[in-house]
Amino acid sequence: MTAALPTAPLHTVGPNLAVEPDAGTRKLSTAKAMQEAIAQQMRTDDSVFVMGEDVGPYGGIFSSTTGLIEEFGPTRVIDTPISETAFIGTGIGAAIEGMRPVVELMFSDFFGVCMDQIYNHMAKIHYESGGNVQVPMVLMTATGGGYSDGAQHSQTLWGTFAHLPGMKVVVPSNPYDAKGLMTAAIRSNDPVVFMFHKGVMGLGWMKKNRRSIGAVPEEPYEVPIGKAKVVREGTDVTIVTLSLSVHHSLDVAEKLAEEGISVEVLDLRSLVPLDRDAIVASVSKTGRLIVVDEDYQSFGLSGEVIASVVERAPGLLTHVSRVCLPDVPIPYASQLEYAVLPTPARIEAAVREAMGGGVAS
Amino acid sequence: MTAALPTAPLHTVGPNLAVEPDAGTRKLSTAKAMQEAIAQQMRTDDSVFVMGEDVGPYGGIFSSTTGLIEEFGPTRVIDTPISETAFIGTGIGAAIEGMRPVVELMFSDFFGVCMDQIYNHMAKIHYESGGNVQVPMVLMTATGGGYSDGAQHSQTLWGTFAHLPGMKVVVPSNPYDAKGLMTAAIRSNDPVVFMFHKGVMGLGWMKKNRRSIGAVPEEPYEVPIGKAKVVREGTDVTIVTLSLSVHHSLDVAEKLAEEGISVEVLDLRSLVPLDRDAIVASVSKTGRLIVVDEDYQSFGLSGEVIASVVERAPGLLTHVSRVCLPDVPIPYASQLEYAVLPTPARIEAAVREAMGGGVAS
Amino acid sequence: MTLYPALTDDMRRGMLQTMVLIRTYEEAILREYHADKSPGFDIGAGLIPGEMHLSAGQEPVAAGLGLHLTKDDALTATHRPHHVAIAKGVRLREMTAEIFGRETGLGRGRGGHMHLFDPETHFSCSGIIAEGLPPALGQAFAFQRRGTDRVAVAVAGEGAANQGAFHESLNLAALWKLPVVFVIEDNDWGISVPRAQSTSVQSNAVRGAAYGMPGIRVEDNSVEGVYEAAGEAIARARAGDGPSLIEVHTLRLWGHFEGDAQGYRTDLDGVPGRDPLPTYRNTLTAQGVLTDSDFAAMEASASELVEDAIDFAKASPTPSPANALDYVFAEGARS
Amino acid sequence: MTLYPALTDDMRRGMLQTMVLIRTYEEAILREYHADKSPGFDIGAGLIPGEMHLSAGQEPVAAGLGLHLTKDDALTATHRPHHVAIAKGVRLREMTAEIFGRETGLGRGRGGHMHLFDPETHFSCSGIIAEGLPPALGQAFAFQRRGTDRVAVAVAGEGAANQGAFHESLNLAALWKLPVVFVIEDNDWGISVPRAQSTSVQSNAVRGAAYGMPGIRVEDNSVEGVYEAAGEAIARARAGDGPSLIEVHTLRLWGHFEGDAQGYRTDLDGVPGRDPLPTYRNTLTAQGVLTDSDFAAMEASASELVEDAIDFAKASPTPSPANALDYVFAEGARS
Ligand SMILES: Cc1ncc(C[n+]2csc(CCOP(=O)(O)OP(=O)(O)O)c2C)c(N)n1
Ligand SMILES: Cc1ncc(C[n+]2csc(CCOP(=O)(O)OP(=O)(O)O)c2C)c(N)n1
Ligand SMILES: [Mg+2]
Ligand SMILES: [Mg+2]
Repeated sequence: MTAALPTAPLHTVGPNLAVEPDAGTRKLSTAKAMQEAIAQQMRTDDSVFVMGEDVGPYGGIFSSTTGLIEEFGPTRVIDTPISETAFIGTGIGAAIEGMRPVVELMFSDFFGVCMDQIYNHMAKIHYESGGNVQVPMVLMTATGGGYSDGAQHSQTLWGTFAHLPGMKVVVPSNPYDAKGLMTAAIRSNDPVVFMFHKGVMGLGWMKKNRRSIGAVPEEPYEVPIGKAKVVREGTDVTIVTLSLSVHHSLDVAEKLAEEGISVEVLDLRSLVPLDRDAIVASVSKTGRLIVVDEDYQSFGLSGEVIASVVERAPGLLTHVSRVCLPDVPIPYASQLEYAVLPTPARIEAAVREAMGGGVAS
Repeated sequence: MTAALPTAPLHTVGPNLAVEPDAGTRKLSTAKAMQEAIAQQMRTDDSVFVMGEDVGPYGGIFSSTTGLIEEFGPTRVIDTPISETAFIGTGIGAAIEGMRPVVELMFSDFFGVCMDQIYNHMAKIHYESGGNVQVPMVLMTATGGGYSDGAQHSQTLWGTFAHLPGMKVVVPSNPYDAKGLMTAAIRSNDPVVFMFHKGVMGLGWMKKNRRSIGAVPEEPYEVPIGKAKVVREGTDVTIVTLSLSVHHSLDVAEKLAEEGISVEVLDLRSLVPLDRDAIVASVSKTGRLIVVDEDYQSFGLSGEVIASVVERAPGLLTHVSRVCLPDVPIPYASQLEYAVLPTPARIEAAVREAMGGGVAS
Repeated sequence: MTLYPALTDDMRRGMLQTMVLIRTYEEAILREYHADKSPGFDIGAGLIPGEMHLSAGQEPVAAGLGLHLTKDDALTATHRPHHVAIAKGVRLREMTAEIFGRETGLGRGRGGHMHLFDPETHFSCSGIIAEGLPPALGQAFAFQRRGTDRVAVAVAGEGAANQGAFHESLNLAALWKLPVVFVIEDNDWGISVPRAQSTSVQSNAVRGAAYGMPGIRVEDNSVEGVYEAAGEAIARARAGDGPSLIEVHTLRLWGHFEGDAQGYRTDLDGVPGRDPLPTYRNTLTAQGVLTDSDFAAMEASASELVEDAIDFAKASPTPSPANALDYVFAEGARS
Repeated sequence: MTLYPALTDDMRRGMLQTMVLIRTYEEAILREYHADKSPGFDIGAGLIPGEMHLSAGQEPVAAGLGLHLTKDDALTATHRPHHVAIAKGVRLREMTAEIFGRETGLGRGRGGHMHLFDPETHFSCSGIIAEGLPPALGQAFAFQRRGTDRVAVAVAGEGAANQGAFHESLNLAALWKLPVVFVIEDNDWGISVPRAQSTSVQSNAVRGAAYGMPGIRVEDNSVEGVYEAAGEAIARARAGDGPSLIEVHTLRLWGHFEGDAQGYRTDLDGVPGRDPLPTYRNTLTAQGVLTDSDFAAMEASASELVEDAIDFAKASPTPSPANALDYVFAEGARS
């Protein structure tokens, strides 16, 4: 732990990179795309390092760091004790001194043991210092359920992070966005929370959607933080969603297309900043809005999306509904968990209801 | 610390009490009303005790426990170390064994050092146990700004608590509701988070609204958890709000009444459960909705209120706007803090805009 | 003076019996867990879905503790809870049904293997590292305030001893002289992180001094060592003399969780030779306390209990999706 | 061998000068804070609004530390930060302007007295108990990785030593041999809670052993004792030998915050006699190191610096409400 690194300039953001270049043909899993983004930035910027539980030889419980310690060694890919407050705070202090830590919180569910460092320090120091101190740090964390990991290991909680000001929050749904958003996050001079759903990583040991493997350019590039993306165009109903639910929504959209129902799917990709213009633009076409969110329904993302539309275009909506996780701890038994998750079946029913003109409850 | 208490029956909720009785004429501050509610329950139920930082001889930094140690002694009114995780968890364990702890988290801003005990344990154990284990505990905490206490001591954060399932959340705005909700919270078999704004306590050392002192019945009574209250009837605009913002909204409503603008003010009082029927009922009369919330605007309460209306009655709203704390850490300097707080001036402007038919931005 | 009974041969056989029961149980869960996850391991599939942390190798901690505890004492466990649950006397059928996610389970299928709650034996566990400690303090607090001599035992891994909750809990327990015993299971690993990479001291026992409480380390995964250390500590707690800290050097016989290839693990070769079950069996045999037929009988009764529990679980109804929202609250808004 | 310079008379006078500067500063803030809050104390009113935690009585901790630190070293402080900020060399004008909430302040009026950030001297503080410790580790980490001999000092109160962050930070710093010095200011009180009601041990110095790091307690609020202890610890850190823990028994001369009536405080009578300023002045005078005119000169120069800073603050513009939303992020979404 004593090897010295060359001093890196403070807050470099490196060379300009391509923004959302053509995807090309090379296919990677989301996990591999994240690993590649981190590795490329570590090669070009000595101030970047990775820290967290089991990020070393294990390669990250959800494979976010596989292979990194082999290339960069234990002084730049660092296994920590189970001391989230201490090591996240260590990331903050290192960032204040001009390093660019990529710190992993193994599950977002664990935020409760370390949230003070995250929301009262990482997120507030830049403002409290009147812009004199920057905290260029990435906090990456695994989210989501669907494999019976119980109430303490299945939550997404992005609404909780997005509600608290001072940190950017990105939530990629696929390999291309994961690499581009991770690259942008590491190069950003602001703290960025990078929340990846276990179900989009393309892990060999978990049920996976075919879209968890996709085309990814080899060279470094950025996906802009704060820009949503229409991942399927449609005219009848707008589904605003993110992360694994994007996959389910696309599956439903494809199925219903055969019946002539045209569903537009908007992948938010970022929650902070939230691309409200893109949301309104889509709903302006369809008039019907369904928010699909694996986070708890109340006081979170789904309400914010709906309110943002109504504020900007009061008369616009002819239909609105939510397909979210109801306000219940996530049950263990599959039969119960899949009764509360935003499944394709629930999404499909919501779309049909929207076309029927009624209001989903 | 070794004096033994008589064993109390598990999960007693005591005798039936009056529900929202006539207020009578005796006036108390909100702080005194809370103290009285706690003292009355401690007298009738030996399993009730109070625990927290400076709740003993100091009487609570915001006077929530003044006088209790003098009556009940240090074995039932217990000063703790600065170890929120340990003492909140101690409350949870004691509640599991049938006691009824009233635990104070000095500022809601400190949730980040102890949220795991709160949201993954206090709030989830009942569900995870299939209803076999109850956690009859009250977590009371001070919220809010307006006196230049800076970004780490001025937050309300009720949206953060309300988003996470398994705990009830109440937010009284006045002495009458504070006593009735505290009494209901202590007697509830569910965990209840009791969030009191420093500005409604009627403290001698802080700017106060005249409504922070009001009529309170002497006998124990309950205000039902989950019921909002129309605190002023009106026909033109509905303001849905809570806590200190209720006072500001009423002041604005009174002022504008002289101009013939009729404002209805709905005091939510509880966030979990949220009284959506009361919200829709009021907006059904006025068609115009303004949500006034001192919590951060995005991904929280204000969006949930608006979405809940649109879901239930899509065509209902002719106008909607929010007067909230924008997504910024709370600044120290008064000029800046009062630029972001939901002040009477901002509320008044929003009402005028609503009457003009425009949409507030 | 000893504050607890000296070990008799019956008690020794009893501890071995408990160890056998635990091992038999974990082997059965292992079998059932993997039975229907192939081809291609899918963690969410099968009769037992989700993460599975088994305790094989750590039986001595449970067996040595269990002899001192009554069902009125409390115990909080971790994400690896089965061994201590069994030693605490948690009902095997209902616990197994919970692991199978059935309506007859301890939590009606809502909790799962990391969230076992048994009010009858005051047993609970949590999947968040070290966060099971604070609630144990509260149970001990209630026991103390009611003038009983009941104790609470809080179990955690060596990795958990570097979490803030550990520190806060030991300080508060010592300060208030709560009847708590903290038991650290040092199995050398926190998932893939070896103890030397997580902990700045050789033994967590030394950390007792930071709270003015006795700290002792039991070496060699010795069930009798655990019995002695736990006896002292529990007697001390019952007498009102406050908490103690015990660290046991135990063994993670299998992976961190099922599916863990353990490629990171440098000590694998030595592991089989450190299995505490044959070790203790041989000790008792050598001492003439145990015959082969005694042991065969232990295995037979263990299998019977375990298979009965598994049959019960499998025969139990799964929860109805229609009831997924039940039990969030004990009561609606009271009005 | 001493790893740091032995105290010379100049250095002794220098430490007293620092103590005088701090006391003069805190008395001036006290004066300005209360100047316009009456009639009827209103915490939010006046040129200096909000909570105010002053450090009078704790000057020895700051003065003893300061001599060992350069502006390239880092220091993280608490809600009670002024004394260590001054000893660290934080610009008095900009710090004062921040306390007055002015645009010229360290944080452009956005931070306030509990949130002083000075990149020039690598100084910061936090209002959350013990949460200033982890960032100090990160600063030390950066210093270590860059092969420098710079150190980070993390200051906290004795009440903070029972917070989880304390434990996690000491373990991690020791494990990674980070160049950190942990300084605990034991002023006997955590608001209204006496040390005996918060802490299970007599001295936090014993807690160093829980992390294999040296722990030492400086008694009697001795500035020279702090100098010696800090000298050892900082030299150790600079040499790459890892962190140390120092607890100083100091004195809270005034209330926890301004407006605190201290009705709970049992030790008030003894307080004036324990004021470290006259004590150290008398020591140096008795040793013939200090004349009355030396001291008068110290007071004069301190007043000049302090009043200049206060004048600067008062003359500075208040932030424009129109800019309240600036500085949330360093950059917009990059695209
Ligand atoms: C607060 C928190 N951080 C991280 C985890 C993920 N995690 C689960 S088990 C584990 C290792 C625990 O090691 P130890 O305490 O030694 O227990 P063992 O698994 O060895 O029995 C980790 C890091 C968690 N559950 N909670
Ligand atoms: C996590 C957290 N809990 C509680 C508080 C409220 N609080 C502010 S100062 C203080 C007392 C701190 O005592 P100590 O650490 O001894 O420092 P001192 O005030 O004596 O300098 C408390 C409890 C806080 N700021 N942060
Ligand atoms: Mg372990
Ligand atoms: Mg103190």
